[in-house]
Amino acid sequence: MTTIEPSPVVPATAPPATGGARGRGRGRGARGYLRRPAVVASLVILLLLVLVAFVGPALTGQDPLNQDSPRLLGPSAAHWLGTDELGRDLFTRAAYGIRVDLLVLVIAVPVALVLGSLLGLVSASSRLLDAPVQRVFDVVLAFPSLILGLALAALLHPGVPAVIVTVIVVDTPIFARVLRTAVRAQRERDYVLAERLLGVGPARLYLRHILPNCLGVLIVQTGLSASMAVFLEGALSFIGLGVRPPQPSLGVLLNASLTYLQTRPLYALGPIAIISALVLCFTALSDALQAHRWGKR
Amino acid sequence: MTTTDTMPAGDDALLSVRDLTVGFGPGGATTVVNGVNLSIGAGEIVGIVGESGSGKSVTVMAMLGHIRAGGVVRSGEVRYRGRDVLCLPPDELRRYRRQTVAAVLQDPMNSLNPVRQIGRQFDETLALAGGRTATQRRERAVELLRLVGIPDPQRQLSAYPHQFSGGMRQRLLIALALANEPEVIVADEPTTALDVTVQAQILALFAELNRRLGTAIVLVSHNVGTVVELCHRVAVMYGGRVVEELPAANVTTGGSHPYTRALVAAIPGLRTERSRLLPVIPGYPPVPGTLPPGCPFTARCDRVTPRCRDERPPTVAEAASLRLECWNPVPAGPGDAGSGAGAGNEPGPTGAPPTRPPVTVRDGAPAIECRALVRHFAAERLFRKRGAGLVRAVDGVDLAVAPGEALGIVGESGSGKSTLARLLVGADRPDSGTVRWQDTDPASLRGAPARAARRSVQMLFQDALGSMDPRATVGDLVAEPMLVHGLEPDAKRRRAAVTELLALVGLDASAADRRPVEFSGGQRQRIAIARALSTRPAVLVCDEPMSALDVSLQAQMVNLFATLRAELGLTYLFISHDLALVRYLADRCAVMYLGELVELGPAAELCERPLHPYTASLVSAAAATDPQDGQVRQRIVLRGDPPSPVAPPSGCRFHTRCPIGPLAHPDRTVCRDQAPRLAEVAPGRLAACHFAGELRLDPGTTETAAVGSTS
Amino acid sequence: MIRFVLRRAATALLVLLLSSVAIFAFIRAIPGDPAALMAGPDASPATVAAMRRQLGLDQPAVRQYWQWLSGVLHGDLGSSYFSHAPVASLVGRGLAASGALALLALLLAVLLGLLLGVAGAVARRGVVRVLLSGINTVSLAVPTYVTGVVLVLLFAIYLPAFPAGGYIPFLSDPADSLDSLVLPALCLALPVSAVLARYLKNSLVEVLGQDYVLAAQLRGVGPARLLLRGALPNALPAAITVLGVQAGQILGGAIVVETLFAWPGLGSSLLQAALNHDYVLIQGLLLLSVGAFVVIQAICDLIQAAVDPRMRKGLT
Amino acid sequence: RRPGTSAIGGTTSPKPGGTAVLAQSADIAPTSVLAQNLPNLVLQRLVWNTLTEYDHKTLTPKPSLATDWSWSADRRTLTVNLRSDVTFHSGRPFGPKDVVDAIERQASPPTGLTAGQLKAAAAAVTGVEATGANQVTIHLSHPVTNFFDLFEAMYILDSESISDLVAGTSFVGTGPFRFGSRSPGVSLSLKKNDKYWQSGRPYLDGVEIRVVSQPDAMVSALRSAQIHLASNLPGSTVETLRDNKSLVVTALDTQDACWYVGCNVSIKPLDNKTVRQAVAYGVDRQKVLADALGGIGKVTSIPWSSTSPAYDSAHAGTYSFNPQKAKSLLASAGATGTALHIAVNAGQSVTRGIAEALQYSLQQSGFTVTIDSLQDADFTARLTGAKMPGLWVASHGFGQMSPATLLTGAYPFNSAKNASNFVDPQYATLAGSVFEAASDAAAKSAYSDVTGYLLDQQFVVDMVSSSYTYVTQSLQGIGYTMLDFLNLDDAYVA
Ligand SMILES: Nc1ncnc2c1ncn2[C@@H]1O[C@H](COP(=O)(O)OP(=O)(O)OP(=O)(O)O)[C@@H](O)[C@H]1O
Ligand SMILES: Nc1ncnc2c1ncn2[C@@H]1O[C@H](COP(=O)(O)OP(=O)(O)OP(=O)(O)O)[C@@H](O)[C@H]1O
Ligand SMILES: [Mg+2]
Ligand SMILES: [Mg+2]
Repeated sequence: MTTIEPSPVVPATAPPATGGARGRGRGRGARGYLRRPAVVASLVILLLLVLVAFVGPALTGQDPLNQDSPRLLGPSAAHWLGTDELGRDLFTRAAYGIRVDLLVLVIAVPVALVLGSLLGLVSASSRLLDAPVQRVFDVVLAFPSLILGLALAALLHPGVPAVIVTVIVVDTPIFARVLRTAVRAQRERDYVLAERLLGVGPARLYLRHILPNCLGVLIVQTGLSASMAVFLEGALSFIGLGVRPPQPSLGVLLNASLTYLQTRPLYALGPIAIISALVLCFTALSDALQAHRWGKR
Repeated sequence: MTTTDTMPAGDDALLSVRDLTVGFGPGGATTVVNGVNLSIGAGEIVGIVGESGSGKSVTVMAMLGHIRAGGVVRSGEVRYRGRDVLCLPPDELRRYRRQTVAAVLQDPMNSLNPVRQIGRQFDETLALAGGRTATQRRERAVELLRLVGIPDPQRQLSAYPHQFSGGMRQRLLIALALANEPEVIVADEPTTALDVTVQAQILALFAELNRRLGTAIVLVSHNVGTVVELCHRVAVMYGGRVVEELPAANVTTGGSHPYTRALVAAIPGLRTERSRLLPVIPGYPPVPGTLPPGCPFTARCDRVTPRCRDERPPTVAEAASLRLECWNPVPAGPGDAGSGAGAGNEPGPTGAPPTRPPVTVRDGAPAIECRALVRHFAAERLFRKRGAGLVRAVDGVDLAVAPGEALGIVGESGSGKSTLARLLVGADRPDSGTVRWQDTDPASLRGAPARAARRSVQMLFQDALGSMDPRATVGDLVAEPMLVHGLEPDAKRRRAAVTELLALVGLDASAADRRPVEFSGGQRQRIAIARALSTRPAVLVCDEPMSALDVSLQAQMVNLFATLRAELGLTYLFISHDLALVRYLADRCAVMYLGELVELGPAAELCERPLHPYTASLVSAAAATDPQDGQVRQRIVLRGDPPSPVAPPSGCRFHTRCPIGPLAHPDRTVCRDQAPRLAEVAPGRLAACHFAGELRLDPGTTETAAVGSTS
Repeated sequence: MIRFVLRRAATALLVLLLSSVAIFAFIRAIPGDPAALMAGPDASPATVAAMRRQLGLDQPAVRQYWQWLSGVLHGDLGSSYFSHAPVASLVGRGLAASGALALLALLLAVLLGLLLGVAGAVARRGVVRVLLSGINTVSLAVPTYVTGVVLVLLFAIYLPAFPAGGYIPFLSDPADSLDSLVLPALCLALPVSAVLARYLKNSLVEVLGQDYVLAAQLRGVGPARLLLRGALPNALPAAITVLGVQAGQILGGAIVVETLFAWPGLGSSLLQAALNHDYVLIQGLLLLSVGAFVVIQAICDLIQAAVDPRMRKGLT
Repeated sequence: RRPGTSAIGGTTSPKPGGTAVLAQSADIAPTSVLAQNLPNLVLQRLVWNTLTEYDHKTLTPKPSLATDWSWSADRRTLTVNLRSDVTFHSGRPFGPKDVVDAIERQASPPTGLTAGQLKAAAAAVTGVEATGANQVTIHLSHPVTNFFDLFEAMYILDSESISDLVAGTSFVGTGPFRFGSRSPGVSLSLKKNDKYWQSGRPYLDGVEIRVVSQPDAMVSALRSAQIHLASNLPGSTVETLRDNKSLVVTALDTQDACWYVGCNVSIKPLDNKTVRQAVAYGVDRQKVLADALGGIGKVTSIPWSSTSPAYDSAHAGTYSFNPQKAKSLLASAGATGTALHIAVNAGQSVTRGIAEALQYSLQQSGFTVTIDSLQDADFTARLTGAKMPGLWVASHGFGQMSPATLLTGAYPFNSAKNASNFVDPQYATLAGSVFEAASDAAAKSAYSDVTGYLLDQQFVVDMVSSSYTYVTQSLQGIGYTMLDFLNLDDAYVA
């Protein structure tokens, strides 16, 4: 065997990047992502909310359970958002409420994401397991989330853990299903065939190649799940089975405020603004991540 | 030598690009088109050639009033009837596009809406022009499909894009562009995925349109031969500039710019010396945005003068060319092919390209073989299954490739080449018949043994980019097969092996950290090869690996294939519609028609003396566009509609178009009644024809060729 | 197609059977006693025990399940503990009310979702983008139970254009019936449309970057047609999957909405039945919900196959 | 003003015709028509009648289906004369047999119907007989102080259609409205009884009872004039409606809803009387009244409301919020910092507010309190099964009438078996003497004794004697009985 000289093909010292139909966005990687204005704004708002949640109570010096103030006060220097129907400081309660909802988000959504992704992959990759898994999901998805929550709250006792479990149970099949659809679309692409022809086994193919290419839908769904988690927490509180009273949560505050929507509309504004800000941040972050991956503005 | 005006075609031009400068990136800082001037007169056919990335597509897109997202027109204009197309308000721009220009985009695989039936897409386009009833539009659509040679047009109108082969999709796009009989057709690589006969047909179609309706055509192509045959005028682009513009007839006889010469030299012809490597232009096209102040070709030119580096050459008119930008043009003179550019990368002492390393075909069990292979596609319909709509993509193919051999497969678009390739590598399952790799039946294996067996048979896809995980780095892509097959379990050694493989295909080690999108088409194809090689395969099945590459890249790739074969003892199965390429690369060549093999024999002989009339028509078409072939040859253009693969003709499937069959000789009913078997006609040469070898292609005896053909 | 329907029907039956076991076990695992509830807070334990006997709750669970199942197989879904009405008639009535609500809500959600999604994908102006994402966020963020109350305040009390609640069967008075549908349907549709819009926008943005869209554009196809006929069908499959998944959530949201609007649909019945531990009724309602969901999934798959020919492979 | 009912409104002159739309949060429960049960408060007096109805101020029975009655000297025989002009909706004339059947049903309910709270009084009846065309004679085994409470609660059902009643498909009575149609879980519509025995009544052509489970929805419907009457809205909601000019808020003067904290004495340390007294001092009754009940009602320490013969304002003020006292009591019982669970019914938004107020005040009083939200079915099952996790919040009725009714019929106070697992022979004796007191004087002293005993034991810690509410929009002339059943005999839509 003769060693060929590399000369006939001229090694590329600086191969030019040609034909990049997909322009690359601003900087790649985490840095570039973090520099996007939407991301910066969202992170600032989130940081503010976290600050409110953890530093706010210290600033007001109020106890979220203290009922000694007059009830249903309007905003004032002492009570920045006023007081509730039992005379508790609404700002402090909102701060603690953010903690609860963040806790639910931070635990439930990632767990559902991972669990759902695994099941979605299993379902998309295994012809044998696909139908059973999907039919089980049909059953779970067909259960209205509120009824699931109600049952789980009764089984596990109402409180944050039950809310978290409910969010996980409700979200997992959704993640699994959107991922499955995305995976099936990816599977039709040539590179999957190419990998398979190279002898890449299914585990590696799905985890290392297909999954990363399906992140888009997972990102979108994560944003949506975050908002759904907040909704579910509130809806369970709505039927009295959310977090354990007198613990505040955003849903609890919102529910309580509904009675006073006409007489004291400001009561409801606080929690609505906070929930909207939370949801906005999560959707904006996921939008930006999506755009970043595609190298768009 | 006289300095010419920047507007050579004067003001009678129908459409003219003036001083166009387009940049990409932030603020359009990266210049990709750098002061291009080009004009198209009414009824004129203008060709644009040049290497990949030279700005051809951007220029022609601008003619349509479109700049891809991220692009900025920094200066210049595109004039049509006194107005700047780039500044038209949206509704006028739309009217311009509906009535005046039509485009054939470069990427045929993705230019048709995948979820809409072809008929609807035609209907939509036809409706834009107005003036036709629905039935008339349908009739026109059928007519258009027939015009571009899509078999069974009535049925195909209700098919979806994914049910067409690559070449068919390209023809659909052409048909769409013709639909409303525009004044100008802008065709960006319209024939890359087409086999020579269909390509000839399309070119004839363009020519006829031009003759009959006076349609002006802008033809962008890598394929210098095609351009020369069709066009009146050719612009050669390099580094975002038109470096030379010359009458088409002068291109093959040798332009004045060294680049033009080098481009022509790199094309393999039917007479190219098989014992030598192809001449290539050394180096790479310049990276946009880093253009040198002087002539962009300086770095790769062998006629460099000191001025070249620092001063942009002026635009002048020369004897042979209409416009030229060169300080040191090649003196006019007939095609001394090797003299322009580097005449091959590493000029040997004689000035000729290095010799091609020798190879040996080994004895033993065939490396890959198939028996009576059949693959039929059912039309997927939601509610009803109309008729027995089975597309007989591969219909009983027997083939055996010896270890170390290179077998080329050519054939008409849609004849089942890709399907056959997919079946051979196990990407698809046959409906019947067997595939064997080195005496094992891959279909009988499951799980890990199957994956291990896969290692020995690898495939190169036509679309190299599509075959690579867009998110993986090149290093990962190349290393992965070694990892999964346990060939190189140690990470460090694997990395070293990756570097080695990249070097083998001529890529720098730094390429490992980048993603496939960041490379040019040719480089991507090399990455794909490196990846395929990393499994240490015995067989490489290549499905049109070159069709998307420009000539100089193609020459580099061809050389690479040739060298690798000698070096690694690879067995090749090489699918292409470029007969010259197959002749150069392959030992034997198989010809497919409508799912069947019609001829099989040593490549060179097959091109010299085809036995099957279909092969003969292929060869004649290839010869006609062979820029290095000085003679003007008769071309056999096949008559009649291509038959539908759903209901292939009885007897010999070629008889409906055969120049020596019942069409020409009504007494030859045997062709209609009896299917010829693929039989040995001469030693080592098989053909499936009742009258094998009758049609001759000698330059002198054009009489026979004229049967059923036009020039 | 027919084979697809048959196969889906067979699996649906299996799913229904399995889910009936799951539902039965699940519901009974929730602590609480319908007999106690029926007997009232002042009832003596003896009264409660008598009630249990009367409802058959003293029987072993397996036996209860079997009795219920054999009833179901004979077309008898049993009777509600509380109202004594046959579950079938309750379900039928709920279905009529919920069906009307869900249909209109779905329609609104699809329309709004399409509108917002498409607008979001093509909007260039910063103001429009901010506005659209604002609408989207608020629809997503503000829970239905708040939207409902706010909508009622705005459109039933301050600006009395629609009734604040209550159900009027379509046949009894079509105009009033539609009037009464508007607010609850809108309330139900908003979050669904927001989800839909997000998915749609995402896939549309991707599709709009494809060559075939460019090709059509270069042929002079107008923007509306380009978007609706060219790009939208390609973006739909992802949105349809989501819509299918959301179908279950529509029912979940319907619980809140129906409760808020005193809408006698399946959702409010389900909640009441669940809170009352009206086992037989819940079983019937949940079974229906699972059945409906399975059918919706099948329809989604069919629509997807109809829209995208490449999805047809698995169907036949 | 008609006897036996308390009428409200009526500033304009009555106008016949129209249909009144009434809303309540849960569907009517036909199976519990023998009892006083929340979902039937609106329904029962519209379809059926009782023999007598109490005057709200004096608690003297007034004639209804009975015209007059007389006791024997030993108060063990009661002779009742009935109206002769009454027919059921079915057309069948009302007679003594119907009274006989009604009393028997109260004593032993037929299958499908649950027993009423006055079962004990009915059980004391040894015989009932028709002693004339329009007369019944009732024999008792012993004097029964609350016998007219039985009459107040005992609606005269049509014996022939009991099965329809149980199935909820048709209701037949003698009342002002006839059964029209019913959509279970949704609504019930009633039509005017043209042959009602009170001439010229009712004014209304019909009544529709709708189920609107959400208080906010009820308020919206009320404000947009879709309904005329909302029953039993939570106090905090009612509070926000006070300023609304078009709405009339009626808090029933019967004060039939007494909110209490129950103690499961089988759970340590609630077995200790001192700890329970600490709870009694540890609850902030004023706060519960003002913050959770919208100020409707009166704080109290005893189960009796002010109309009850047993009411005594000194007793009522026994316990007031006193964290110091509670702490010292706890310390003396060695139970400082005791962790307690307090169960609430998640289905009632009011109880949640009460529980949160209680939790805070009890924490201040040295307890550690966790709130357990239980679903309705679970809560009720634990209540009747006496399986509460410690404390619980609920309300009881029957404080407004004869104390015997409460002691024998209201489950929290039942001396034989109650939700608190509180069993004491002394209590049984005291309750017995209230029930069977033969004279008013004897009764009076028995009331005082039992009140003292209850105040000492505190297995039920009473907090607020509150009222149900009716909020009306352009519905005039509504009335209600002493047991809160809605009376629309004189009502009309203005
Ligand atoms: N959207 C884009 N963003 C950034 N750069 C681009 C974009 N489109 C084209 N380019 C760059 O512009 C240059 C010219 O591209 P163009 O597509 O015109 O080349 P071409 O001559 O048509 O090449 P080929 O033969 O490969 O089609 C290339 O270097 C390419 O990388
Ligand atoms: N998935 C499919 N469904 C239906 N028909 C198909 C499918 N794939 C290929 N075909 C049909 O099979 C025939 C052969 O296709 P194939 O792609 O093998 O052609 P080819 O020889 O590679 O053509 P080209 O040179 O144009 O790429 C064509 O008629 C094509 O329409
Ligand atoms: Mg191009
Ligand atoms: Mg092909």
